[in-house]
Amino acid sequence: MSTQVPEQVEDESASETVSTGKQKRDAKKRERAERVQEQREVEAAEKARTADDTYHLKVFRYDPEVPEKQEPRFDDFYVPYKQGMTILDALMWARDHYDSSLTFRHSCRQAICGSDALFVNGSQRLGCKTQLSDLSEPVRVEPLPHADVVKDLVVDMEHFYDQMEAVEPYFQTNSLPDGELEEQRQTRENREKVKMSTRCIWCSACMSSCNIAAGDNEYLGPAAINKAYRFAMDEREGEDMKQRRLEILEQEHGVWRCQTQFSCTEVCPKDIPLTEHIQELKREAIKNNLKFW
Amino acid sequence: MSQSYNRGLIEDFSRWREFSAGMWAWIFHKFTGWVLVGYLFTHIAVLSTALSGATEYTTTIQGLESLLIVRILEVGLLAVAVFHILNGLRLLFVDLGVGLEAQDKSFYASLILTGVIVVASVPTFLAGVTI
Amino acid sequence: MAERYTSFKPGGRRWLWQRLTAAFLVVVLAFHFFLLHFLNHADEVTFALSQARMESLTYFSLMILFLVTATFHGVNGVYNALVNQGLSGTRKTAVKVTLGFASLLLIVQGVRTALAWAGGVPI
Amino acid sequence: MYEHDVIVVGAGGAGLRAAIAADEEGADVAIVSKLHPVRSHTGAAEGGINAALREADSWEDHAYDTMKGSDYLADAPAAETLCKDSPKETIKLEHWGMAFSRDDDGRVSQRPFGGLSFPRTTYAGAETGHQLLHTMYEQLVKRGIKVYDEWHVTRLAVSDEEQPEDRTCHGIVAYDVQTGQVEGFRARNGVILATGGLGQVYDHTTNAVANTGDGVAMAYRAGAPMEDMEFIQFHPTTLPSTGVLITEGVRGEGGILYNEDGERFMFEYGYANNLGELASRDVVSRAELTEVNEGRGIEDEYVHLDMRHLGEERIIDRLENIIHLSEDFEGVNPLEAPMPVKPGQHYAMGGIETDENGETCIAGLYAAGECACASVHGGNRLGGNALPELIVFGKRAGHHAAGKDMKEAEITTGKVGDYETAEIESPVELGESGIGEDVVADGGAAADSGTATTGSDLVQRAVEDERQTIDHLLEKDDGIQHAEIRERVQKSMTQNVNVFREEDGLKQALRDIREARELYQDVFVGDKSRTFNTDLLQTLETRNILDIAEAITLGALARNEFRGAHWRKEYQERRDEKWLKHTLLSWNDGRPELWYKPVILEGENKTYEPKIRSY
Ligand SMILES: Cc1cc2nc3c(=O)[nH]c(=O)nc-3n(C[C@H](O)[C@H](O)[C@H](O)COP(=O)(O)OP(=O)(O)OC[C@H]3O[C@@H](n4cnc5c(N)ncnc54)[C@H](O)[C@@H]3O)c2cc1C
Ligand code: HEM
Ligand code: SF4
Ligand code: F3S
Ligand code: FES
Repeated sequence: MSTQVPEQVEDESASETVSTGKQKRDAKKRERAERVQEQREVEAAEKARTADDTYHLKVFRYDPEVPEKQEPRFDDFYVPYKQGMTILDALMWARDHYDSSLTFRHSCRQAICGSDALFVNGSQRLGCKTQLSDLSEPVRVEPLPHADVVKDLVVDMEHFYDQMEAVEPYFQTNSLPDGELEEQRQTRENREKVKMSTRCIWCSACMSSCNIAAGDNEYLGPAAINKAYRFAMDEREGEDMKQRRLEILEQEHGVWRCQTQFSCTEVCPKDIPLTEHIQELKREAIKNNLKFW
Repeated sequence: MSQSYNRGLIEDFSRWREFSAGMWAWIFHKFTGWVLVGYLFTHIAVLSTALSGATEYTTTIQGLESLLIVRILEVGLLAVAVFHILNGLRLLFVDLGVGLEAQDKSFYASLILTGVIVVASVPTFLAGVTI
Repeated sequence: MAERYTSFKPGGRRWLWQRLTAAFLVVVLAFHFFLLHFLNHADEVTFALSQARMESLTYFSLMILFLVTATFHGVNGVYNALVNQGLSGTRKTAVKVTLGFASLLLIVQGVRTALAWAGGVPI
Repeated sequence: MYEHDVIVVGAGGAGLRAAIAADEEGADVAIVSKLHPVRSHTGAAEGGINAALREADSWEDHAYDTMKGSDYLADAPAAETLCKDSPKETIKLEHWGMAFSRDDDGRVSQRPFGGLSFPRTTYAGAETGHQLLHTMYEQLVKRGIKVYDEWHVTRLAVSDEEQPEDRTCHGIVAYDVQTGQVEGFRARNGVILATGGLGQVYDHTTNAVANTGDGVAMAYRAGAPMEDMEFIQFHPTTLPSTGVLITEGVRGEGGILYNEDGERFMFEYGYANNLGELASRDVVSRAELTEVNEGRGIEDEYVHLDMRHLGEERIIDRLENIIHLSEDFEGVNPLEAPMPVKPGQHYAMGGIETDENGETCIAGLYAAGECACASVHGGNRLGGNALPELIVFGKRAGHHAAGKDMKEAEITTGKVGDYETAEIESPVELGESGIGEDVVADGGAAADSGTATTGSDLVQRAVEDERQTIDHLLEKDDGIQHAEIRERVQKSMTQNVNVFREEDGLKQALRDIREARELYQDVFVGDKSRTFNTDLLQTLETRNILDIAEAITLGALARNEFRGAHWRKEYQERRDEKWLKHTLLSWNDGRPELWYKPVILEGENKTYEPKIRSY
């Protein structure tokens, strides 16, 4: 292979046998360097406040245990902007450089784990999927509305999970192929039909945006209904299963509660046409019942 | 759960600023619907003066109709009704799964159309009012 | 399936009726408005005119139907909105009863008025 | 204290499959995970699951590809188990309703993937991992398996016999993120670690923030060796600001890499005169970094991946997803401008040493998934071989832990049989810094289990130790913050133990790690709250990052050859006569101990003779 060897950026590590004495000296040197570094950071923060290429964030703070944070407040952070910076990047920067107690959920940084749905400048968005440059300043970051705040930007997700799990969110069929190496057949069209509904990442943005879900705690909510749609429309489950699924959806607090506000569809980071799915289920339910009249 | 901060009503009431088209449509539809039922009840109440006799009825109605304020309220009622009808149609289409992508546009269209119809009917509605 | 089986819960039925009545109301309400505000101007409304219209069976039954559908649609809409706000338990039952009673009252009063105009059921 | 038959730590693909398997065997099983299951990083996998499903294909071919891909550092019994079980397990996912992409005849689709002799990568769009994770979580809900989510596992409760091979794992200690309580979980039968990757050892990775290698580090400190840690896969096309993966498909479709001067460097500088951009992952990664190091990188950091010439239509048709990724995560519209890309850490081939039943050398302790090393991937993992690993070995570990009779493993664990010990040459002292000072030695055999007689006692002891550690961290008012320590290590690892490795750099990394360890003595947690204290959790994770970084670097420094993903400047060849062996690192009283065990190349029907790995 003709790969070229990279030029090492040389520093004091050139000599191999490092005496402990030298180590100590190095450590001292580094310590000094560190202090200088710290100094620089403070200055940088100061400069950041005044510079153009910083973003001004106003972040909701609350902690039931910390006296100063028991009464919720907004903290200001000035974060130096880098090309491609997202809300999540900015929050992480603020946490690592200004206040290590700034708390928010996050993991994948790529819009797939669904941890970081936040209320940013008045709408539900995924922190990691929202470019700072698309927002006007000051960027207001709050926890999801209509959910109990645990701390700072972290909300209690239990209710959302309960709703998700209330719709028998698992595949059920009575007719599996016999062979353990034989798959069930499914047409491309049918897969296409359920495709969007399978993309949900359980971020709860939709649920948080829905006024009905805010008012009626028992309402299944758009995400759970979508989850049920994913199975009800999957031809592999068969007709009698579909019947059963529709029965679940038809409860008083099922699909009928939806008032087609569309906000769920608008905020869904995975572009799932939630309202459309809910409406289709309402029609399916009606059709299904007309058969029995 | 118990220790978490409850944002309660403050949260709900300040959220309208962040509403999007579909949510406004919902609010307006709700509001207009309620006004309409309210009106339905008053309307029947007023009409039932007919039970006490023909003259009674005619004087009540004409008395009311001659008041500017009533006429203006009627224009308001018209606006409310027209919006409720138009948005109601929009909702019926949404229920049929038609035009979901244009839901925001159809809402704006309902608003504009309501405005136009109401403005156009003002002369008829205010005709013959004695000030 | 031997027995007549239906899983149709009131939620769904009410939802459907809300749509059906809405569709009906579009037509009748438009007609109503048009008739009473554009063809006959508001300030000209008199007992006699109403009486004249009511005496026709078609108009009379249309108006009764109008009343009933509008009442159902409106009251059911209100009830629905309250359920959407998370109304439940005894309060829900209380609201249901009150609304039901109010609608009944409204319809009875409306029908009585219509009868007064028509002077009995027009044949 | 909570008590279950089997405790699974982690709820990614491997953890979920293990729990379901244990449940199938009738065990009372619970999952303890620091993230809610659907948040696990398995969801990020895009490409697919390798499984020999078709008549024209066979598990033997798959095994051959895997062994070759591993550069002959995988153990044949493990690789063959993977390839034999994968079809059944993949179809099982289908039976559980997973939304695979479909062919016209309604069967699941398969596509070609790098290094495979048959298109056997079974996929669900470009979101296979997401579909797999959710399908499996659904099964968990169906079975009503208990999940303790947002419980951060901090240490294992293992008895403290002298030799790790004599020890037994009795349970775990976990920290409830919501309330700040430390609790013990006693496992009557066994503990299965499925904590996933360790990408956070590097500052640029496709891995999640939660992938801090906790399980590997915990097991290591409890005595289970780490195997082949130096083998880290780097992906050549990740977005610079976040590490988000841009699939190989872009180059597959004809995307071109340019340097700052607009040169098509793969050809112009002769990195790969035949295949150009389509050369294997390691070759392209090295080429990109060379460009940057020689001053031809853009902003001294990345190169450009351009696909504009493919035309909007074709891009939207086949690579639509990439437009969104690039816009959302880099703010660049790839239809209008080239995408910035650079190599990023992607996968750890090494991990906790296990056999093909997922068992470690400690009784009652299992591992599966990316945190384990059965050794299926050896020196280099083939794309599409990690997801089958989750379902195959997750299930086996689950069954075994639940007490199912299984075929005796062929792979040995721990220091038995044919192993050799080795000296470590390091410029600095290694391992734990300042034990015996006021920081309670973290992990390891229950620090002093002298009085503990039963399993529960042992777990209780471990809980108390952990409470002390955490109280200590929270009480300290002053010191250095974990973020700074973490950043130093990550930077140094990316600088020195990256795609390119040379002796000086590796030694520098060891020095940096040492320094970081010393700084860690002074670590303090700024946030004093017991509620959702991520500051504290990250401080605990940083400790794991330190141990793992050290292990990776040590293994790399010791391995004087170029094999698979491990490239050494001084040794440009694979040296089979000396290095057909696994690197193992054991934690011995706070110091790492290096040893080796031979690779098993004898399969069921044949022996895999090392050949030159060329494609
Ligand atoms: C971007 C990307 C694309 C990929 N594409 C493919 C592909 O196409 N094909 C393929 O085969 N492979 C692919 N891989 C590799 C594969 O996805 C991973 O190796 C695999 O998903 C790891 O699964 P896991 O179950 O071991 O771990 P994870 O899914 O990472 O799960 C780890 C679990 O452990 C828990 N955990 C961790 N630490 C603790 C702790 N201290 N206490 C409690 N719980 C803890 C976490 O909460 C999480 O639930 C890809 C990887 C990445 C990053
Ligand atoms: C003329 C045509 C009408 C149409 C097309 C129409 C349509 C609708 C529709 C579709 C809804 C259901 C909204 C939903 O559930 O999402 C609704 C609700 C409602 N309607 Fe009508 N309607 C009409 C007339 C009326 C009249 C005359 C009244 C008054 C009596 C009325 C009162 C209501 C009320 C109170 C609601 C409930 C609003 C809420 O959600 O709070 N509507 N209408
Ligand atoms: S439907 Fe969309 S918004 Fe709702 S939870 Fe799923 S991904 Fe999030
Ligand atoms: S926001 Fe709510 S009302 Fe229906 S369309 Fe969406 S669920
Ligand atoms: S961090 Fe995973 S969705 Fe944003």
